[in-house]
Amino acid sequence: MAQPLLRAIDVHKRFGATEVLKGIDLEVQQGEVVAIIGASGSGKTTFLRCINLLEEFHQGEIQVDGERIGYTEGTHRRLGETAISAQRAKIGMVFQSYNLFPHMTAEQNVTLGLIKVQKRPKAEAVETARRWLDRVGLSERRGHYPYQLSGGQQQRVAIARAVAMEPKLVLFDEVTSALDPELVAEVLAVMQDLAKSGMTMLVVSHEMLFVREVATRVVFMEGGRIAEQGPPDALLVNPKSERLATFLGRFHGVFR
Amino acid sequence: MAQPLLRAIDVHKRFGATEVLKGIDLEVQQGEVVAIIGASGSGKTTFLRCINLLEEFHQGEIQVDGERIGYTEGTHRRLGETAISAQRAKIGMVFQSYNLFPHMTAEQNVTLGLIKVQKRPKAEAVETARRWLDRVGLSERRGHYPYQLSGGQQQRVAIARAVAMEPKLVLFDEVTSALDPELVAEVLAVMQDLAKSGMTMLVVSHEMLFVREVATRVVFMEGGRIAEQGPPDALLVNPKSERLATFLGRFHGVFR
Amino acid sequence: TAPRPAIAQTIDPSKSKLQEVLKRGKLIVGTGSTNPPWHFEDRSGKLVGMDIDLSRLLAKNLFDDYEKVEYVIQGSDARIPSLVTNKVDIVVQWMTITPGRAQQVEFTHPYYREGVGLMMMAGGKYKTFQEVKAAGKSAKVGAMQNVFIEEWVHKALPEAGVDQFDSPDSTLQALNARRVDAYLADQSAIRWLMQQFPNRYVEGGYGWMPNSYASAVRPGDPIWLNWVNTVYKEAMMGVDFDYFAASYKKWFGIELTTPKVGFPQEFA
Amino acid sequence: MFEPGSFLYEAWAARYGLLAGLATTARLSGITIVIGSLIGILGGVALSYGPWPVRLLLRGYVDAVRGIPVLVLILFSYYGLALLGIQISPFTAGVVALGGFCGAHMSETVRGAIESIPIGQTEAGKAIGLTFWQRLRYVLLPQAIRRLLPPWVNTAVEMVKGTTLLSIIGVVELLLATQQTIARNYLVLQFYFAAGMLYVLVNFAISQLGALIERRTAHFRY
Amino acid sequence: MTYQFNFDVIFRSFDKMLAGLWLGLWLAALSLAIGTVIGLLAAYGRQSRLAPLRAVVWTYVEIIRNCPILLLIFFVYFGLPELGIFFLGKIESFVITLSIYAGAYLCEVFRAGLASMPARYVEAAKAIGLRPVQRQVHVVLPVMFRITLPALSNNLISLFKDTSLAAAIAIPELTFVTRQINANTFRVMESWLTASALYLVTCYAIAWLLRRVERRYAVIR
Ligand SMILES: Nc1ncnc2c1ncn2[C@@H]1O[C@H](COP(=O)(O)OP(=O)(O)OP(=O)(O)O)[C@@H](O)[C@H]1O
Ligand SMILES: Nc1ncnc2c1ncn2[C@@H]1O[C@H](COP(=O)(O)OP(=O)(O)OP(=O)(O)O)[C@@H](O)[C@H]1O
Ligand SMILES: [Mg+2]
Ligand SMILES: [Mg+2]
Repeated sequence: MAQPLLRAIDVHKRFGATEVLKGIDLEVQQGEVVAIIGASGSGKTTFLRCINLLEEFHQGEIQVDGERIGYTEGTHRRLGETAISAQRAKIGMVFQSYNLFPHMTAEQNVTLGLIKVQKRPKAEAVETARRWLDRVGLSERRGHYPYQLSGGQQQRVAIARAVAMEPKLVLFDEVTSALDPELVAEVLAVMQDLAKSGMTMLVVSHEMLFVREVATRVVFMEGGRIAEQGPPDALLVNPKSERLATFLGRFHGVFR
Repeated sequence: MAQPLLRAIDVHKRFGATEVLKGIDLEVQQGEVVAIIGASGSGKTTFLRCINLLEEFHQGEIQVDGERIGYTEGTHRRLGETAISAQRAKIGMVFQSYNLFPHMTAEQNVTLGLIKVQKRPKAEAVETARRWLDRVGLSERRGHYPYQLSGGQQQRVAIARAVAMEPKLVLFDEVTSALDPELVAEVLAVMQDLAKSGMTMLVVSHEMLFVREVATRVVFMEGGRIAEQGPPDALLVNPKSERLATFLGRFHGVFR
Repeated sequence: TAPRPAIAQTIDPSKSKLQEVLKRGKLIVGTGSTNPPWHFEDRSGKLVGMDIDLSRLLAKNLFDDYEKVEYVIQGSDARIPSLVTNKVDIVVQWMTITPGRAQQVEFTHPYYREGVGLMMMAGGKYKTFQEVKAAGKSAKVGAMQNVFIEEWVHKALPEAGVDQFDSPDSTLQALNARRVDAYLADQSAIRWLMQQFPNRYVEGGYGWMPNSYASAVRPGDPIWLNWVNTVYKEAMMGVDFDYFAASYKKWFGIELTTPKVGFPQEFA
Repeated sequence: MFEPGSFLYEAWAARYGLLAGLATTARLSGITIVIGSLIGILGGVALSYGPWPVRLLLRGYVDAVRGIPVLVLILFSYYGLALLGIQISPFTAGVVALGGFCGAHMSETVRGAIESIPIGQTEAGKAIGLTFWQRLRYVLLPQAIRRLLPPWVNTAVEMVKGTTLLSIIGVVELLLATQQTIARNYLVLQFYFAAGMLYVLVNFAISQLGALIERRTAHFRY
Repeated sequence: MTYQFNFDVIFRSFDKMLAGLWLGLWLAALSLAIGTVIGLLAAYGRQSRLAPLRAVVWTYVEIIRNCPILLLIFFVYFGLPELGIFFLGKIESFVITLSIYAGAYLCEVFRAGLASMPARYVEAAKAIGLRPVQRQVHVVLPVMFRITLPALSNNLISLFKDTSLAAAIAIPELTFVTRQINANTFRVMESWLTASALYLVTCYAIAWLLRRVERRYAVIR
């Protein structure tokens, strides 16, 4: 097996006295789409944020594409701001609340990172941004400001902003839960398209239907640990553990 | 058939030049739970707001319990604010964003209308409020302020506030969409309980699973009109129109 | 501690303010700009008044040029701090001599003896000092702020009410607005106002509470103080008498009598 | 109507003095506002992101300066500094006092504006790999400007009004120039009224300018 | 440093300074109370459907906010009587001036508060059948007051600092007393140091107290 694109080794994270991640081990191969499910508070968001260095963790190690993230050794020596920014640039992240920059048009949202972080010439950045906005079906909206776009459109811009930088790995945190079913469908289509093109993705979601459609592997988190994982059809339809069966309770009749 | 509790006759509503409701006809009998589904922008919220006179409409008529709402005749002579307030008191409304009064405790939120609108003595109002907070499972939280309550608890207080006034009809507008799945379950339980006790409800929701569990009839809105209606099992499982089938697309495999 | 020799500080003349000023080539004077007839701006925007004339006289005696003065305009509050912090060489700003103040600055010879009096609206309730006094408690007197002011008023008008203001024009405005019945002020200022507005006001016809106006310098510099005193004395009694008398006439309307020759009057 | 002693005659006679006073007021306010804004931007950023000793120091400065009447600050910068051997002109002392005062208020304003921007904006900036200064420059400050403008305009107006207090240390700004005129002709009400209207005019112009910039930057919403 | 500090003369008059401070606090509190009423009426006036009323309120707010308060104090105290309009004692006229001044500022505060009042609270109030006046009394005003509390406390503090200007018309508050001590002793440094310490401590105390009130009545929106 090739070197995994993401490797998390025994990651621990505390907020004050409460330990939220209690040792996460996970390997994700190039091209996989891994969905993380679990009850509220089980640590899904926190794990994604650790990968992208939005949170510091206290023990363990995370490697992306073979490179250790955030620290020079152990979890004692944190890297400098500049080095961390450079590492973040290799990982895309899409947030539940989109977090588009409200003072920039869709296109400017996408080009900002290309120009300022990747130092690409303006013309090329605009070209790239247009290509991606095209791909998420927003070529006509590129001059619009976020407030002029619907939720689904905003979320698609956010995806374009993340993937235009051609990150090795894209993290999605409940990207559909602020959306209505039709907007969910829009975003889902874009993500399936990305998945087909071989992009490596880590997706946190509460929407089991969505998870089943998009993921190649499902990881169930429980109390800061990974409790169970496997292909979606196996895991969602025949949960092994009691806890997962309860968790899926409402959907149980659904997945037959 | 008895006189319908709610009767909407050819209701039209414009915002500026765009017509949002293009003639809604709907009758709801005492004790029915009618769910309204439809794409975003199809006019569901606007329709509910017209019933509760939060919006003025431009043509047609709405009757609640046989009484014409909002206007003395046609849509020319709008009633005075006091008369309108009295009519609103007969209709409960629960909002997506709860809209609890932030400067009042749960109990005060519920008693306000009982005391100021229904002019009940304070002691009796408190008594009633406690009974309802009890019924939605919040007897221990009645002294808490909204910011001290979780989303699901806030929404349950909002329901108690609406139903404590014993309205003829309660309107629910996407009352679960700001909640996570576990909180949805809390609110759902309360609503099913209310439905069983014979309360007449009009429920707008995007959650098809929820709709199927709670509604006695489903109404599908499309472009400001009612496109299709029927019992949930029939409508959701075997949609007649193409449009509804597309709308339900994602759930199609689910409801078998 | 060891007993100190009687004359501990032998005075070094080269460290005196006098030398400093001469070397600088101009005199720096602290004064105000809003109190006629002492220091104010005329229509052309030039500072004029009794205090200004004295400053010019000092400059003339230093540099043989009346114009070599730089005025630092300051409020009444600032008179002592600007000396203490060495911002000015001398303050010439209608300063009343009090022993308390003399603990912090050194006063020159006085150049004017002031008293206070009352001024009233020509068509007002009271027209003379006696009427105000007779009115007792019901009369209200306005005055420039000063910690002794109530005491001063009550010396002559034991029952009158007192309102204090922080500038002469506020006080005058209080009289104009009939917020007060009488304006208590320096007699020099009253004379000036009566002259400016011949029919508007009446004077009370009684003055009291004498106090002396002088300039002040930073303490501990006898050479400088002595020099300024020499100029002032010779203005009042000697070579510069004509200049001084002309100023008195101009600002106070007072004709000074020429000092007698013979035995120096000041020691008589 | 135009004889000596009438308001119009006296106002015309005093025009140079009054205009010079107005010019001094304008110059003082201008310099003060510029200095205050610079202090404010640096101070606000440092208050939000600086290491704790810097934050503590700044907090002390901001709170102390905001709790003392401006008049007292002015006396300190003119006489207090002189006691420490620093001799500055009244004008400079005024700039120091008002600039320091303005800076304290602006720092607080800038901090508030920066902190009112949702944390998600910072995180989104981080997520695409922007460095701290890039986030500040391209994400936070452009959004903060909008929230900054109204309080900024308020402070600017306060500064213009605050210059009146410099009359006490002899800066001949508009109020002192007016008082000098009054000392000559005793037209108290008329000249105070005229001066008041001049202040209102200047400040109204500032507010309108602020409103204009606000509209210009209102091309986005949340 | 050549200056010899001497605080004795100041402390001899310390009781007078404290009395001045207390008076200033009262003036500020009273003006805030009256100013709040003016500000509220003005804020509703600016939302009125009557264009002339809106214009009048707008003019009031713009003129008062843009004029140095010292000049306003002079107008009310000296000007109005000369024009034969009004006759009041100095304390009354100062309180009126400061209230009018505060009213203009508070009008803007309340207007912003009303504008940032989420419409959903009003809708919820409508939905339970409250009448227009009841909606204002039981929902809009209480919530608006809580939203604007920080701005109100800032205003109280600056009003308190503005009472120092009452010295101009001979009201014996702290600044006036300090100037009196100056005029007597010429201990300018000492007296202003003492006065500013008193101002600073008082402002801190007010701020601390009001923050507690804010926390007590905080509305998490
Ligand atoms: N900044 C923080 N300070 C303290 N505790 C926190 C913080 N952020 C998260 N937590 C706690 O960490 C735990 C895990 O939170 P996390 O957001 O990762 O859960 P999640 O699985 O994403 O839940 P959800 O499905 O609700 O988004 C929760 O108990 C949460 O309360
Ligand atoms: N105040 C308003 N001014 C102008 N247009 C409005 C206003 N409120 C709603 N609309 C428009 O009316 C249409 C119907 O809106 P409505 O909120 O009723 O839809 P909905 O079916 O509830 O949608 P959703 O599922 O997104 O809540 C939409 O196109 C919307 O943009
Ligand atoms: Mg989460
Ligand atoms: Mg809706």
